[in-house]
Amino acid sequence: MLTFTIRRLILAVPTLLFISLVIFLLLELAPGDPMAQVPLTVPPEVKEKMRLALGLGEPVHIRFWKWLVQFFWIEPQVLIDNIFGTTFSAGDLRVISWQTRSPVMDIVVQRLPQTLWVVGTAYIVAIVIALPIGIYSAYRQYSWFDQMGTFVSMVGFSVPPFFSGVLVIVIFSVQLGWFPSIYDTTLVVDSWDTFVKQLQQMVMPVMVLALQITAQLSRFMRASMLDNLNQDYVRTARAKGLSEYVVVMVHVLRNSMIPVVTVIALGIPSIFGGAIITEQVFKVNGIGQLLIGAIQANDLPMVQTLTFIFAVLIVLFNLIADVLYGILDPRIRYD
Amino acid sequence: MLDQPIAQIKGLRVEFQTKDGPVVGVQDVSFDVNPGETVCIVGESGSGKSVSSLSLMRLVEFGGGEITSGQLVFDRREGGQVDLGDTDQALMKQIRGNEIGMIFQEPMTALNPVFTVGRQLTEGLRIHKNMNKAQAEARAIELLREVRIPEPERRMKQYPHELSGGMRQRVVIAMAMACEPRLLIADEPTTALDVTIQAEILALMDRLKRETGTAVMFITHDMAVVAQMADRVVVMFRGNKVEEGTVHEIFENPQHDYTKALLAAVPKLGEMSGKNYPEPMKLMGAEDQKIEPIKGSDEVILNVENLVTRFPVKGGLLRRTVANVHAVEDVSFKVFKGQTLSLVGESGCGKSSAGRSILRLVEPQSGKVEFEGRDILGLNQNELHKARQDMQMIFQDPFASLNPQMQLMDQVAEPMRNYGLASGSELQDRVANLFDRVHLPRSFMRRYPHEMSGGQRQRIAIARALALNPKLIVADEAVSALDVSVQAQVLNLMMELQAELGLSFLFISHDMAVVERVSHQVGVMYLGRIVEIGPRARVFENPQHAYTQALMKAVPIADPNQRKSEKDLNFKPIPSPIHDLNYSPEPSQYMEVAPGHFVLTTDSGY
Amino acid sequence: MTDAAKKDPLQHSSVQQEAEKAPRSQWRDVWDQFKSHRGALSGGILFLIICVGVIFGPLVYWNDAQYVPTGRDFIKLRDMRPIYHALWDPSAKMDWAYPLGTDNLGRDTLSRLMFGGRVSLAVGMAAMVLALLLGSLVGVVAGYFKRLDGLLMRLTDLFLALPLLPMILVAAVLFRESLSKSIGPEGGVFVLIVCLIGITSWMPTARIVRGDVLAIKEREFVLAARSIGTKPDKIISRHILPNVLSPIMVSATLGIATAIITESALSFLGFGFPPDFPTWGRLLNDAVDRMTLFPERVLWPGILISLTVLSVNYLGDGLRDALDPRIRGR
Amino acid sequence: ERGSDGQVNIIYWQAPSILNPFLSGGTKDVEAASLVIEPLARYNSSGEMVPWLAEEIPTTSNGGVSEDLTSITWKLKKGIKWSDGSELTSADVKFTYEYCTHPEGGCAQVTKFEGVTSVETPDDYTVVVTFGAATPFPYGPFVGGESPILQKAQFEQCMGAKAPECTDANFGPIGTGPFVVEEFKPNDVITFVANDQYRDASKPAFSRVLFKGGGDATAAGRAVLETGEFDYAWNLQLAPDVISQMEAAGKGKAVAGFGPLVERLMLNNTNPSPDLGPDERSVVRPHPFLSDPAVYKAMSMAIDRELLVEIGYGKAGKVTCSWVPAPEAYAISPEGCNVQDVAGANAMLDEAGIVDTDGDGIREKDGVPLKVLYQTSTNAVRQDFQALIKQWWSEIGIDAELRNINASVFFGGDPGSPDTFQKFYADVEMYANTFNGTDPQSYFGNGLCDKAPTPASQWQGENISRFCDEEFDALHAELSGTADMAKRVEIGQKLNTIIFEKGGMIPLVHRGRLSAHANTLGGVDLNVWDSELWNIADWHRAE
Ligand SMILES: Nc1ncnc2c1ncn2[C@@H]1O[C@H](COP(=O)(O)OP(=O)(O)OP(=O)(O)O)[C@@H](O)[C@H]1O
Ligand SMILES: Nc1ncnc2c1ncn2[C@@H]1O[C@H](COP(=O)(O)OP(=O)(O)OP(=O)(O)O)[C@@H](O)[C@H]1O
Ligand SMILES: [Mg+2]
Ligand SMILES: [Mg+2]
Repeated sequence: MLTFTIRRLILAVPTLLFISLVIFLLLELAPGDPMAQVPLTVPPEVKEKMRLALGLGEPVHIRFWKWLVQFFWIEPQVLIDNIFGTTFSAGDLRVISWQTRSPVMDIVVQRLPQTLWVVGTAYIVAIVIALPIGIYSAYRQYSWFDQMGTFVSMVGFSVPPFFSGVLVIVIFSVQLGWFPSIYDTTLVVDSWDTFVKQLQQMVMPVMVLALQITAQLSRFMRASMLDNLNQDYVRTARAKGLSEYVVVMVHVLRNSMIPVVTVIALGIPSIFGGAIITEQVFKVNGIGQLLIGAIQANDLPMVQTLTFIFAVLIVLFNLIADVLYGILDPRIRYD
Repeated sequence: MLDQPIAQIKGLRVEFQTKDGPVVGVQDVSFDVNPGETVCIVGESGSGKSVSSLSLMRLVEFGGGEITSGQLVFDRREGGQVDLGDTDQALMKQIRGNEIGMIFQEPMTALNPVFTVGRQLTEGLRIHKNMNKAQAEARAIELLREVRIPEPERRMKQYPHELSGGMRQRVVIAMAMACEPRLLIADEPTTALDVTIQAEILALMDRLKRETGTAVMFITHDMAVVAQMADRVVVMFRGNKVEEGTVHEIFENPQHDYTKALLAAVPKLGEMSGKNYPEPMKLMGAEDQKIEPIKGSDEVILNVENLVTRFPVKGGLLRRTVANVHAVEDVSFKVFKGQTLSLVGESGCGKSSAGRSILRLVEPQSGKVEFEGRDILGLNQNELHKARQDMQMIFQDPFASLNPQMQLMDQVAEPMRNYGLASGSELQDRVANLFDRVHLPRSFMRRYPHEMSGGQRQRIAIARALALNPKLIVADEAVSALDVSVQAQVLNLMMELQAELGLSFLFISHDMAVVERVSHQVGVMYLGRIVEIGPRARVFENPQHAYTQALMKAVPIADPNQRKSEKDLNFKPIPSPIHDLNYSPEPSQYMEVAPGHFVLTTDSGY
Repeated sequence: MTDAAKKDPLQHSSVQQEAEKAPRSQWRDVWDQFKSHRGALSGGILFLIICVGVIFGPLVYWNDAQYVPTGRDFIKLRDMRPIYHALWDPSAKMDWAYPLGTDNLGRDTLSRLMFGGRVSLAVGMAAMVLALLLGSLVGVVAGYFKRLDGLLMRLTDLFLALPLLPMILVAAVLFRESLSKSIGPEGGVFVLIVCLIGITSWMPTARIVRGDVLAIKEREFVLAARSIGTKPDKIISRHILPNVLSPIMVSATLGIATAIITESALSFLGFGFPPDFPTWGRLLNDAVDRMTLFPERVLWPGILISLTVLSVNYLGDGLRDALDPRIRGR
Repeated sequence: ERGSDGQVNIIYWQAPSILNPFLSGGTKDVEAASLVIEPLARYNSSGEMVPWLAEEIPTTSNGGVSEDLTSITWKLKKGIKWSDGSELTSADVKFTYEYCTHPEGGCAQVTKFEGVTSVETPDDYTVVVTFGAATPFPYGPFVGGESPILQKAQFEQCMGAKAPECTDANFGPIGTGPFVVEEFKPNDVITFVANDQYRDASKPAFSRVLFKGGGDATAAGRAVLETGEFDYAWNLQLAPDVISQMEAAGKGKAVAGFGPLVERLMLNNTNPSPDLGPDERSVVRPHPFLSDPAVYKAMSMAIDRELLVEIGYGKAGKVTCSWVPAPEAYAISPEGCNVQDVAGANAMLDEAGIVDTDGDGIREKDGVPLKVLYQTSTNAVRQDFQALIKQWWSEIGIDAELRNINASVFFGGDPGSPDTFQKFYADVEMYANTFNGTDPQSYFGNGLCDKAPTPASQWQGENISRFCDEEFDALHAELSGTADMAKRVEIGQKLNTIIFEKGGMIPLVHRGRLSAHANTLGGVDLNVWDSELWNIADWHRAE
């Protein structure tokens, strides 16, 4: 298992380098201009100067190389400096965002908490809801509960968040006035009141996101449970005189969780990737909003860095999912 | 109290609700199980054996079945008799595992793969006997010892897949015995196991029964096992009980036609002694059967010399080969035209690998395979493609070896399509002829594999193998998965084809009785090597190698008078065939003890 | 027990009896099984209705989806409410000629829904088919040919990591002009969008198919096929693909939904069809701002998208069962 | 009293990414920064200049502007303190000039300093700006929200190429304004607290400002008008029915102000045919049919501008046919501008011999069918306009193919993209443009022949229509040399007329800026000539 992990990690390096190159070239090819949001009143010569000041005058390969150095060499130093108070990175140029002229990583670090809070909670909520639904639907296959579950999850799956998001805002903020329609990212949770406030502002985005994730996860859980409910060992467990609860919730569930856990693990990068539309609808201003904003403003270093971090997470969690599989299922041995 | 039966099944009827309306699983089945007695229930697949036993546990309900009438009276340890048919599930929970234990057919799947053996063993104990963890573990270890599992402490922490099939089945037995039930139901506990392991398990159950006085309800379709185990026998046929009697009555004086047919279909070890050539079995219901020995010829069709097949074991960061599985090690034999060479041996000894190596379905390491004078190992892909036309294979599992998504006609036609032998209506005709050949109605051509019984399926596999008019067929456990009656038909079919078409067979099996019936030559394999090879009569009547002798001893005989006891058995676990890269095995050397009868003189590992 | 069984107890007489029945045609079987699946049948019928509605609706319906009333008509005809609105608000502005009302520019909602459905369904199906083809291809090849496995799986990682929007921009730059020259502006955008959605959504299918292929490859019938001289391409097409159909079907049903929604998100961001070219996603999106005033404008496209997804899902369930001979036999 | 009214919440649906307007130039950034850093003089809501950090507005009459119009002398107010307690001096002003004109700095506001040859500081409170040539309007430097004064002490180390490295300074400039940055989360939210060094001891009334960014205009409007979570929402580009429905909730109201922003249809004066090579496409004049006055006039006549205003902008829009509709004096109102005349348009085309010869409902001119590609950026109102105009044009036999392009591509000047508005690979395109301040001279320059974007100029250039007219060029030259206000206005009107009559563009709507504030927010005075938040020091809670 260890060698498997190490081997895959080593393999990941060229993969990621290649991915970063592809992303870079893609962004390079994409039309758009960092000056797009500068008002039309600013004349083109000035824009051209501003472009040069951003380093756009240099050839492509040099910029790619610079980015590589900044991302893989300087940023880790900055990280070390921040943790240990050293000064390795002093004076080195970090990956700088074109929109804000500040280090990209700083903004990412600033954004991450919101995203993790909202998308992460949604993910957890979805898991907490989806698993029981999936389990029960499978256990009572074709019952009305199961049919309802199918129906609701399909609807949940097919309703785009720009609709469901606005819908809950209209209902809960505008009509009922229960929750704020705009997420306050400056809120510091340090007391019961602020905690309640935080909960209130998280309810709606979490609800919208969780609906979609629940829809998919519960389908998965159901299928996996169905696979296992008909296995011979379930009969063995019953023949031992175990209660239905233990049979289903211990024996069957433990086996059914194996594929589901890997699916969950595979979905984790998307937590960090944020939820572009939902974040936008609720003004959560997390990573997803950062990315879409950066794409719209053609802030290439930002887009490149964010997508690349995302790629790293995807590759990493692919690996984690495989390893988890090996851990959860004693039959699987990676040599 | 003593002569009162532990379980009485009266007029049991079980129905299953399916899409096409209710299906009757068993109808009006009645029999008793007395204390300390082993009742064997026999019958072909689908005859309702499992359904009866599951009803007794009230587990049919979880499979969609329903007990629509009848009583299942069970004599509880305390509290007298109850009708299990209408107890609630809460009470059933206390009875299951505690007063009735059950052993299931498939040791590979009957255990939960993700829990340790210890956990699964102690579960029942902790519920029914209110033991704490330590007590339960102590008892579990004791149980493992009772079922003769070596190193029980270590096994407790292992997962099922880390144990061999035999050990797993013992764990299942230990689990069923854990709470000392009054009734033990064993649903085909040995069907999936090797002869040697089967013999051990049967002996073990017999001993446990005698030691604890538990009543046993033993379900099987193997008459030899019945002869070995039963006190009383219940014969079932298509959901009904057709006959009941003591084991001697049944074997010596069967009343019902079905029972008679069943007994006729069982190949008995020793039946062929004195005959030099194999001949088809005499079956009930097939009147105009001609039983003639199949002689074959002396012409060598396949010559295998020093065949070595190894599978690499990869590891390390670079996934280099770190060791090899020595699946086939220096094996030589000859197959004669129109004759059958059988390879026998325990699971994992390399029989299949040898068979596949000959067709180059796995690539052998070295050696020589000469088929009709052509060196098979030297062919390139195109030539090999052509050569395979003359060599075909039939696989063990008739369920797995047919594509579930293809109509039978297409599956049989596929080889001819591949070689462009026929097309259009000619192809249709040839397929139809093949169906005739294997005695399947032509109307089956449009069916799918799942619509066929196992035997019929295996005939399709045979038809497919025959489609190219091969000269040699490698039959890898071609009948192992079949019911006795079906097995007999398939065996007869194979022999018929051999007689008519002059086919040669390389017959791979672990069933000594079957091998005795069909072979001209027999090779006994152990750990990748042939330890003994020679004409069938000699090898069976005069086994020379220690392993062959042990193997012969293990085979149960379908005769209640020839029971075996545990102490006759003497098997060592097979050593690992995995060796590291610089291991070089010594070449096999044989001694010719009689003309054509060779025995391995070098160390075989046994 | 029947007489036949008595005479020949070893024969499976039930099988024998069946054997006398006339051979059934395969498609007949599929249809029979499909019919017996209640959900599938209703899903299928619903889907058919939707398809017929969007394909033939505009041909027989009297209003034109792109027509904007002008002059004095404009004020009169805009913001018309659906006729059922009269049930609770008889004073609302409505007209039987516009059964579902009109939008803020006076375009007829029903005809826009029908017209938009054509586009959405076409995009959804085409993109789904493309994604399935790609996903199955990659999955099968990766699963079957061990040597390509690592490479293809890393490729999957790459595609998972690629951001959709820049890709769309790049594709638009590279291909839009030439495509719209050869197949017209709408056709060009259609091909572009379908390709993009397809290219960015095949990865989950590939992963699942690969896993199944890995398992099926080890089944004996594949070995058997090899021993009877079947070439690898035929092994894949005859033996492996039919057996991974069921996960592919599941991906397909989810794929349609994702494709329809992705298309709407693209229109939303300005990368989609020309603005006067309605699609369900765009209708939904355009109406969100006036959701409280004119709830019907969001509800109808929303309901239609959901219904399509739902019906396709049930349809897929039924088809999967019907195409699997094992289930069909039961 | 300072800080007595608690917190005010402002929402901008575009989030500020930096608080240094010299590095960004985006309106959102300029306006967010205007809470902190201030110019010497500002425009008030009626477009008049008011002294801000300066004592008074220098003019020729008070001697602040030299007679030859080549220098202007500003006197700073005394005793103005930076928020760190140090005093504002003329050195800071001079530094700001140096900062922005540094060749490697990429300053977005460098045009403000166009023509400036030097900035002198005779003493701590005097700044003399010298121009290379006579400058009739010398109020570019240090006037308005785009040209505020930076603190020398803070930005000294951030000149030129180092500018982006000073993240702390760019995110938290020290200023003289009513508020001080407390925390800046780029592209998300800014919190400000009242500046206790602010020159007016009773201001600002609010102690804190929460400045939230992101989302979309609908959500911003909803947050102010419907849920009341926010007090002020900027630039609500929403359809009027949506706005009025939101206002119906009674939590706040929308206010509009009019600058020179005009939504217009640009007519391509060159041939955009894809068959032409990359160096000729949208370069060679004339357009196959748009150059015919009958065609573009008919196109203009077929448009119902009043309806467009009603559909798209409501009270934030006015019918206009002027390129420069504000300041009002420059506006023209050609006859028939506010009425739709489809019949007239048809007659005009018929008369010009542009008729439908092949019976497909589309007219042909010299065999070329009048099919136009009509593009704009993605935006709900613009798409509605497209649909309406397409319909109207179809009634005069002109077929329009619509295309909408993502704004960041459309307005991004990427020479590699075929979809930018500068490339104009279409026959007609619609967008809005404006200019800063009140003097349109350089804006009128956007119609000069040599400002047309070409491959040679990397497709940069403001003459998007590729309009070219000798008379126009001559008049513009005359305008540059004229200081007399009445004369300037007269020339301006002529220029407006030429561009309309000769097919440079079809102005559609004079757009105002529509912002919304809560009923409880007092002191809002919507200003379109400067930062909307220009008078935030006067904002207060109203009952
Ligand atoms: N869950 C079920 N649903 C429908 N029919 C069933 C079910 N289980 C069993 N049956 C039917 O009941 C009959 C008896 O089956 P049973 O499993 O008892 O056979 P068996 O004698 O144990 O066969 P085998 O030797 O193959 O185990 C069969 O015809 C079978 O088709
Ligand atoms: N593809 C393979 N890769 C690695 N090892 C293999 C492979 N196939 C077989 N082996 C190993 O080779 C040995 C011989 O296997 P083989 O299948 O030939 O045994 P067998 O006698 O046919 O057993 P059975 O009766 O169970 O079929 C076993 O140890 C098995 O684990
Ligand atoms: Mg059974
Ligand atoms: Mg084998």
